[in-house]
Amino acid sequence: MAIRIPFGPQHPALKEPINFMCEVSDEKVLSVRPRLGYIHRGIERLAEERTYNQDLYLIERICGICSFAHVTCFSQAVEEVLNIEIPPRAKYIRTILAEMERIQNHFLWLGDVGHEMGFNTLFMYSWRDREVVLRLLETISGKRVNYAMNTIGGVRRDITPTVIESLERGLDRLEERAKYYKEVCAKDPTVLGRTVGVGVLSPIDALDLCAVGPTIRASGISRDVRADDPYAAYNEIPFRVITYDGCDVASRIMVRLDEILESVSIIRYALDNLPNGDVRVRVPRRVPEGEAVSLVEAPRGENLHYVRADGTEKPVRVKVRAPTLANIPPLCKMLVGGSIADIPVVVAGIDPCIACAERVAFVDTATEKRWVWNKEELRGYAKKWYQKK
Amino acid sequence: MVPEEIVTLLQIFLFPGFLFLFFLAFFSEWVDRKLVAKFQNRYGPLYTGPKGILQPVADFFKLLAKEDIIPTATDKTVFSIVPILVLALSMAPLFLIPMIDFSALVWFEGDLIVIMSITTLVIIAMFMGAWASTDRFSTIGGMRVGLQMLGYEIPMTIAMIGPAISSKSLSVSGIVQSQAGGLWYAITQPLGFAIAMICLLAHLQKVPFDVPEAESEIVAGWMVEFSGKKLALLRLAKNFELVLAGSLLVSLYLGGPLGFWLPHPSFYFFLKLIVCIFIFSNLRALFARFRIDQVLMGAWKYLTPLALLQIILVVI
Amino acid sequence: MAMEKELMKNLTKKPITLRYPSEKATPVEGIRAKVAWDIEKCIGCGLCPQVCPSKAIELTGKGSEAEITYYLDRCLFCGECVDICPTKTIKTTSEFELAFTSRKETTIYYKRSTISPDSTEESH
Amino acid sequence: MKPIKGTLLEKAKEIRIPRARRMFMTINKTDFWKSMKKLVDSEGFRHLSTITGIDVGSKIEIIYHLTREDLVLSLKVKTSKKNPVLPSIVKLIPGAILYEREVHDFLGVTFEGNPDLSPLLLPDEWPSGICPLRKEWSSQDIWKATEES
Repeated sequence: MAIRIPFGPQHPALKEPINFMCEVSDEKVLSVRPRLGYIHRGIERLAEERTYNQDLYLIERICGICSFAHVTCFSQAVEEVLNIEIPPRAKYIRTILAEMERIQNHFLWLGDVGHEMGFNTLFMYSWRDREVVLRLLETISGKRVNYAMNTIGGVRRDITPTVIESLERGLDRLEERAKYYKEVCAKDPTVLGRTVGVGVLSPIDALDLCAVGPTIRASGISRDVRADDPYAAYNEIPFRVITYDGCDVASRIMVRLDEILESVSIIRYALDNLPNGDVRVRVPRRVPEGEAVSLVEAPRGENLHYVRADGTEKPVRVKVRAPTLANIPPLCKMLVGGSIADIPVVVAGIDPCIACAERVAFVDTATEKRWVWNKEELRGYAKKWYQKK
Repeated sequence: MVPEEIVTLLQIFLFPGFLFLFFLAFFSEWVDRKLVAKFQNRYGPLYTGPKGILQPVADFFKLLAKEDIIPTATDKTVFSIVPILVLALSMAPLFLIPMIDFSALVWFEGDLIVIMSITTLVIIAMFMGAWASTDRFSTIGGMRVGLQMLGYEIPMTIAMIGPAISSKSLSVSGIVQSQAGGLWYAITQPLGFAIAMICLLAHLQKVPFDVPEAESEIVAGWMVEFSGKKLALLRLAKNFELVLAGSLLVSLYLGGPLGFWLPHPSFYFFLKLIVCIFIFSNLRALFARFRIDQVLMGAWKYLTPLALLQIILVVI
Repeated sequence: MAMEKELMKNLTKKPITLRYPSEKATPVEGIRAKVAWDIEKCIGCGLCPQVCPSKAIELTGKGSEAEITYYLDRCLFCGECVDICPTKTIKTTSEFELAFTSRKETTIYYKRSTISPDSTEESH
Repeated sequence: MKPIKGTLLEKAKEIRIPRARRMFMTINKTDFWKSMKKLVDSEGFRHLSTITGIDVGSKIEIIYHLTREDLVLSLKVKTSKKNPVLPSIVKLIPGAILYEREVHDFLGVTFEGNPDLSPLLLPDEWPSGICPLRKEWSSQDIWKATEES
């Protein structure tokens, strides 16, 4: 008999409220119905009522972990409309900070997946090592999370030599820890038991459902905005796009761990040939008429910002599409067929950042009444959609 | 009242009896939490008492003070009996295990069978508790408790029979006395020792086997709707089971309170109990959680044949 | 199994977490936390309230009698005001423990003659 | 940049290439479906990044951001505001299912053929008829409307 289990919105496995209504019969998941909108803040509407400079700090707070990716994307779009060129040193600093944020994000994610699997030691260790990156980010930008380093026209703080030397020490430790976790996750039988063959996403489905980031790269498709559409200093820095073709959570772990090692080498290369010069270009307050699309490879995947300006100092339209929203349809596909025990591991597999995924409508949903789960007209949205395919 | 009865009454209530067991339960939970914290590079409980030793006691009284909600859709009588039943069942076998000298408070031929049947009863009581609270998560948790018991029950019983056969007695105290010659069964039957440890870990629902209360999947498993005093009793029962598992391992395989020259044998029992808890917390910090089908498949495919092999080795 | 070595090593190592109230983490020197005004040097130009993204600064009075009301609970600690201030009267302090018991304490008034913030700045 | 086949270009009302790897193309609604089908099948635009909806006064402009290895194409279509209807492209690109629901939530554009346009981001008891991203409602009206509901 099929029981309907609400996975979320309040659930120990979820850091943020999202609701998957899973139809389950004896441990097998039959269908999943996502429901977002629980922490919706209407950032896009608010962005239209603020100047570009104030928007920077609004866009930065879309997501706590990948805030730098959002701000880089937004400022690049506005710079494109203004068609100004930021100084090369600012490009390198943006690349360095983007890669440090990727390292910090992947360590956090590793701990989260470990916690979902019940492997609390991995959670404690990886969050301890994340402190190394956060300390470095604090020395560079003065803040651990929303760094407020980025502005339209460049970067607000320069990287001084003392910071570089502490950066190098930190990178060696991070590299050694990432290698250690790769060895643990590849050899530990319980970890493999819970991740190999779990949450499978075949390459065709990944392409069809427009998956992004490590989720699609773990299904063997090498799609990475840093290589396809290089921004900041990525066209001058040699790096490798990491793909695994295991299509399951185990290969997603491996992709992210390799990306940490790749980010370490990118930062080292960027630090060695950091061009000198100033880090910021003065920018007029009014942005001329025009529109721009900018893409950035956030730690979770391809991040898109669309800005349309009409000559005043407030944007007409700011469209933000965060990587997690693109990964939710593939996630529903992955969950079907697995067992209940796999749901948290698979959900954590795509590293959901719900705060990113839903920031379009206006009202926060404090008035959301309790979801009465025995609503008869609950349409099996995923079921109907699969029958159609 | 002849002093003889008073002494036994005192023994039942005070020394190797209730009070000592309460202290032992809280102490073992503290040791477990501190060791796992140490493994994970953090402090663990700190502020209640010296080095946080009173934290389990504090948690217990805090829960007693909390509101005790009985959800409407539950079967009320069973729902309130289960915590008391589980606590009683997990405390009872402790009286059959020799802790302070070579024979337990009350021991008779065949008390090993009593212990094993009581451990099965505990699981059935948990299943009743899960079924009484009709919450979705607890029904699934209850099913998992039952499934897991089917998995580890057979290998555990076989692993416990091993020492009984070689010591030709079915009473725990008898087994302990037969190890007096210094040759503990852990050395003569290492395989049985390992299997007993894994199955006891599964019985305790500690991490690699904490599938029934996997908090990231089904919130708190079968205990999800218990609160206040009921939850306090259930958590206390879990501590007693930890002591039970530890002392079973100690008495069956590590020679119980057999000490060489120290004045009081209970000190030795204490030391070995801490070693067992060390092993449990080490395993707890080391593994990720298994899925229910992996637990069953692992138990039937590996543990049971190995346990049988151990019996064959013991018999020849 | 793979983590066994690491677990054993950690048994001997000192835990990495701090006992917060007694041992405090030393903040990094470049940290950007609470902002402080040196009101005597302020020329009342009114740039900082304009540039503040979350309207956490209010300027009353003009020229040399200007006084600043600083709403700490609205401040983003972004440092825009520090950059824009022509006479560099605004500095970022490294004080990051900003928990208050009442909302009143979070608004800090910088009066001209004596810097007597109505509410005590730090309550701990 | 692989040139897009000639036939498609005449249909486009206006093409703008601001810089490398970017192209904006406006198409009128009548031949939207054919050109979208052509783009997905023959031009290899299988990845739809997102769908942006903008309220431009009398009309609603919908922009489909399609990405390929070497090109990010933004296809613009205008529909009237009174009854904004567009064919759903879920059959061509299944990944578009959530984006269409999102645009439906905030701008009231109905996509025929989309299996389920139930609210994705708005709460269940959101006053129907109010589309937050339309210019005719200011933030205060929306706030008042939701207060009553």
